[in-house]
Amino acid sequence: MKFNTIIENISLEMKFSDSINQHLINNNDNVEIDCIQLSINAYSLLLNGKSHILTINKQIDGYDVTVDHHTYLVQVQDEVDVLLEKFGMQGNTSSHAGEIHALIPGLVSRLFVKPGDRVENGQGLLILEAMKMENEIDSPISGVVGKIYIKAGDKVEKGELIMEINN
Amino acid sequence: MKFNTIIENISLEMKFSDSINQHLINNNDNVEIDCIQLSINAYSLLLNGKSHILTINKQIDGYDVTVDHHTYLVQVQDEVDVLLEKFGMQGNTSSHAGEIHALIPGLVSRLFVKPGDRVENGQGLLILEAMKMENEIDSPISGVVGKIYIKAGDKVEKGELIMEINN
Amino acid sequence: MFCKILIANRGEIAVRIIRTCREMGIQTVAIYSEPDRTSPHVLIADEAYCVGSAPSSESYLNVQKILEIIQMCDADAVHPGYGFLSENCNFAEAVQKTGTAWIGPSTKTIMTMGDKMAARKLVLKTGAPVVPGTTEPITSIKDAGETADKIGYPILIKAAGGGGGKGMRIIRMENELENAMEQARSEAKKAFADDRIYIEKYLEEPHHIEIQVFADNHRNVVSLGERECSIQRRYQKIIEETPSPFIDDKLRKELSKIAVDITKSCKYLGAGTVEFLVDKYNNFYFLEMNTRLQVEHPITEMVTGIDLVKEQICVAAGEKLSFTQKDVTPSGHAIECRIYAENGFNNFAPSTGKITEVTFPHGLGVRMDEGIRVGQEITPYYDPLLGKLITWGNDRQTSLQRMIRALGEFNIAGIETSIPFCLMIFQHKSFQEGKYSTHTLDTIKNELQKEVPIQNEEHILAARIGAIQSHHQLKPELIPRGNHQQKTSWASAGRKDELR
Amino acid sequence: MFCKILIANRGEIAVRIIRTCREMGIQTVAIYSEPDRTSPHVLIADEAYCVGSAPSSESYLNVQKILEIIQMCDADAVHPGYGFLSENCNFAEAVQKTGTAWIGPSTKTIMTMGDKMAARKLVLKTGAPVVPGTTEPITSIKDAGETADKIGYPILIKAAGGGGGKGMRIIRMENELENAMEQARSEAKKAFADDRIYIEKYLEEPHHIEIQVFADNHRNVVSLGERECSIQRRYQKIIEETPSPFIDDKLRKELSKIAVDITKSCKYLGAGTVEFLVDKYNNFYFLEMNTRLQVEHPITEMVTGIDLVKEQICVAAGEKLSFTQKDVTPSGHAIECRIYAENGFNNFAPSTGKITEVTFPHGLGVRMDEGIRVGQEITPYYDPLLGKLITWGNDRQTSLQRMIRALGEFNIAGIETSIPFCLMIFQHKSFQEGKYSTHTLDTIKNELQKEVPIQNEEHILAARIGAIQSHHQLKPELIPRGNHQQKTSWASAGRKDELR
Repeated sequence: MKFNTIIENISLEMKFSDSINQHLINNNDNVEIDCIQLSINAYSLLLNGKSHILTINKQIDGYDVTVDHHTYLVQVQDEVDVLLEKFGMQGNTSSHAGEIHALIPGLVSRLFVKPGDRVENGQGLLILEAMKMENEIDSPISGVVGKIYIKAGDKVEKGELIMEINN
Repeated sequence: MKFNTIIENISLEMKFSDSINQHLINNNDNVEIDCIQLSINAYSLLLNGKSHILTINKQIDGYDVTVDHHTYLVQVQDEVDVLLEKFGMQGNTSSHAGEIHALIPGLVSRLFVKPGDRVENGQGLLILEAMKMENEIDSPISGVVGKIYIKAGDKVEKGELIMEINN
Repeated sequence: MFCKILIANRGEIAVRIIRTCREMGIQTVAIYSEPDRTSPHVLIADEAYCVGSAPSSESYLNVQKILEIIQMCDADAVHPGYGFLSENCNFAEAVQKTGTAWIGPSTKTIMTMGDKMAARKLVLKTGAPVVPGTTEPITSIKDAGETADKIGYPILIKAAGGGGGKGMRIIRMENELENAMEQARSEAKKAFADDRIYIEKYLEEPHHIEIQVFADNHRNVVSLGERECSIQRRYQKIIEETPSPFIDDKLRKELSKIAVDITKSCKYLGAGTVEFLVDKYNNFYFLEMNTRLQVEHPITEMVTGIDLVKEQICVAAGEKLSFTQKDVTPSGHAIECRIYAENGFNNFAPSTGKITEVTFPHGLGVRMDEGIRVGQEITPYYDPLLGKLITWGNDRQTSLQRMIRALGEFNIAGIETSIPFCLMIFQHKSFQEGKYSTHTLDTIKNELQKEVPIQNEEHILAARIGAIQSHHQLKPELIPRGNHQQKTSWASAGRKDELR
Repeated sequence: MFCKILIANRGEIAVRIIRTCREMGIQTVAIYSEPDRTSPHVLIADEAYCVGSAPSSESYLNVQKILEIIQMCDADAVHPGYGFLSENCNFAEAVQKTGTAWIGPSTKTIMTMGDKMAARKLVLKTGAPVVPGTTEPITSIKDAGETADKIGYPILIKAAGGGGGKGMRIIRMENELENAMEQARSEAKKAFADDRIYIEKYLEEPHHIEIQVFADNHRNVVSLGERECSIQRRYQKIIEETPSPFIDDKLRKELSKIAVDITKSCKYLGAGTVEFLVDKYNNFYFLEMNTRLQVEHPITEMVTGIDLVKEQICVAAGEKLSFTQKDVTPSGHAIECRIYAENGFNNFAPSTGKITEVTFPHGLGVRMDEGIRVGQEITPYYDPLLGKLITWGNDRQTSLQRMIRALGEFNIAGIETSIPFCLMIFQHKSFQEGKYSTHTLDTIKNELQKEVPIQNEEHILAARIGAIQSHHQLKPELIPRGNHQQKTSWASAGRKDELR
């Protein structure tokens, strides 16, 4: 089976020689690879004799793979995906950069903006209290504040939509 | 739901007050019990405020429960079992004490007996090599050696039937 | 000696205290909030009682409920740990009124040292230098301006009622004064219910150096040497070491002597810490005294071989210290790295979730003081400290190399931690050479945060293979593409927590 | 200094060595047999190569294959650990012929000390006492009888070619002699391919006490003090401590001096251990010298602060020892408990299976040297040593209480371990009082094995509840009753392994 992997926009095609045992062939240099699962999200990899432990967490847009405490976002496409992409049928690529979500659950202790405010990239939008810390959430883009879904004093859950910034 | 537990031939009937949360009622003294699962075979139990960690391993004849490094074999019967037992319909109770099984995988390095030999309780039957140790397996009963399923030099798997002793 | 001690705390420090109690043959009682039911301190204690719901105010700060549990379980002493109620003199007093011993200094000492201005006054009487500034709360802009002119800009505005960077402002020019004072006062009021603020000189490249002291009821007061705590983020220590690579023996002795004098002056009992700021010219100033065990106490234990919690318990029970000043002969070098549930590369954004896997580092010279277990949920309700990794070595180089080795082995899956960020601090030139002040982390932070993953061909290949393997095992649904994960930037605005 | 070291071993000692190499900035190469692919030493090493199939003879003892890997990966030194090929002079010689350094003494030293009778002769020349007995192999019953009459019954018959209790027989009366000699010779031949046997006096209540020595190529030979190793099962150490609660300072100095003399007499290099038997009248006798690192080396590290593996590597690279005799000032007390995959209550029957869960103990004074991880399969192919728990304390009482505390926290699920049995040894009067000899464990073993579970009402109730809860969660099939698990009794017949 063929796979295409993308790290920081660099794409590389690789294929399995055998899907049953743990050996892969990287079709560039035909190295033999020994990759074995240790637990739900950890793998041991022997690559040219070098021993690596990988921890892998699925993200919505790929996999966060940590190798020796360095984390890479890797996107994986299998043969079917590649085929679809060739025919221009890849998924929705519109970005939602203007949606501000809560990355952790917490308490909205202060809100600095209201709908219609002009905000700059990096400007503070609100303070979210969690783990005894007050965390300022800054705008990732410049734009105008759209709908705000919370108010000061609200508890928010992880991933909850807080507000929209339109640019 | 009612359960009957047996430890060392002492039986005690207990019932759940609520099967959804972790609280039980012991119907002898009506204590409230907080038991919560930590992992596949570990539980945290708060009993009259005392904190215990239990590890539980299912055995063919019950559960090995370890509390503070003391292990108890506990047999559990639920209402259906108790009912069946009342009508004399419990399972097969014949003992297979004369069957010698390998408790771990290993190599039969020496065999001391042959079919027809008279052996005493505690007499050595064979040597099983495992983990760089030679382990003498003794007869658990006095009797006469029946069928022997292995020979010196054989590898045996865990649980494999090695020989029979008839008394 | 006590028969049963209630630990009015949670997390790694509760576990730490329970371990010593067990070694002393003393029964332990844990208290826990609802989400902490399966936390390690509950599992390891002899007894455990629920003290309320998730928010600290409903549980670990719930004085009334804790007092009820103390009475109910018949504990004969209370150990408060650090944070929470450890420096709350009302709690200390209430505990003692129930006839239960308080493992800590007298209510009066807690009160005096808890009020920063009262502490400054007391210390000035002993002749020790304090950071130039006011000894009375500043209320008017005019007074503030005059003081600032006298001691010279830059200055610091600080809250009288508490620490942790809360209510703290650096002022470099006169025109910033009014606005900053107002902000500081409102922040202080919110955090400590006390809007008094005071002014201090802002020091250049200061080192945060503290002396561990110990006193019993038999007139023994001993210094256990210093800890260098200048690696800080959000005004909170993250890495500590002893001995300090900065100060020399002469200054070490001088600070110890002053710390002992201050300890004597307030009729201290138990473990205490006298904090100093030392500037780059070796000028030093008293900062504050913490009247409880410190998060970083293990590094002192590693070089002295003394169990500080055991000594706390013994002196609280009226015994003599097991050592005198001349028995204290520190040996080797120790470093502590605090392990937080936060992403150092994303401005220390806190991280919550379920811990799915842990590999703790072990071996010669490695100590773990942990407060977590596999399967545990890290909630947003409490301090993000997961545990502390401490290494000891014959010399600084050995303990540092050991720390790097141990952090490399350390893996916590399911949440983000400060481990990768701390690894980079330890590998940074300024730490390697032992040349850093409290300002250093701020200076190198951006450098570390911007650090792109090393473009190591093999790492990248490994990552690709891992991702494919994982993808393959999941036999996944088609992955939605283009739906990029939102990367919000986090900025810190200080801590609500007490200084530790 | 070396750039890359190959560790010709597995398990906890391979992990131990890799940790020190990493701290020294040296690359590490692991070798592994097929079932060890996901063992910790493979995961933690920089490089790892498969050396063959499961049986040791096909993998960890496969000299040819290991030499190929050494060449292929370009290692510049080999650390053999203990056991396996660590005392195999052919391997040591072959390694050095490839131009690779051997971390250990010279081939000649290994050969001399590996031959027990050659060692006895050498030591007799230094004037040190050896256990009364023969210096030549005994072949006839007549010679044996005469020797026995001369030194007096009871006597011991031992194999010249190896240790570990293999080929060893205690003879209390003359009429047992013939039969025992025959058995011992056949056992020795099978185990060591060498049927030479010799006779030694059997001592009353002997203590096994060993001295850690260290030598460099610069004429420095240093004693690092003693280890008390009298708690043994199957003639193998299971618990060790330092200092010994039995010997006094005078004897300590005397043994150290003799150990240093013996070390000098064989032009030693690196870490070695001189083993003595000390009887209840303080008579002592040289037993043997082990020319490699000892399993129990960590307790010496804990009291001296010296990393023995680091020193081994340094002196193998031609450097001087980092310490002299006067720098060695042991402090405090350390105890090691070996954690075996075996059931102490069932005559140490080995246990195999998958490790489903591990909780390691931590905190002040606790060191883990582990060779296992969650998810690992414990196979029947190798030594059952899972790891070692070491505790340090200011005094014996503290380190002992700490050991009991730590063992109490220690949980390994999925296989049986020696933890509960060792807990009972530590709690037994004879260990608590430090009054034990090599015969003590045999004496108290039956007492401990017969120990019925404490009839603690609460424990029993807890067990019942746990079982119900588990039963309930499994929503189980009807449990087959009456099909009682077979409890076969196991009897030991000695170990094939080398003495450690």
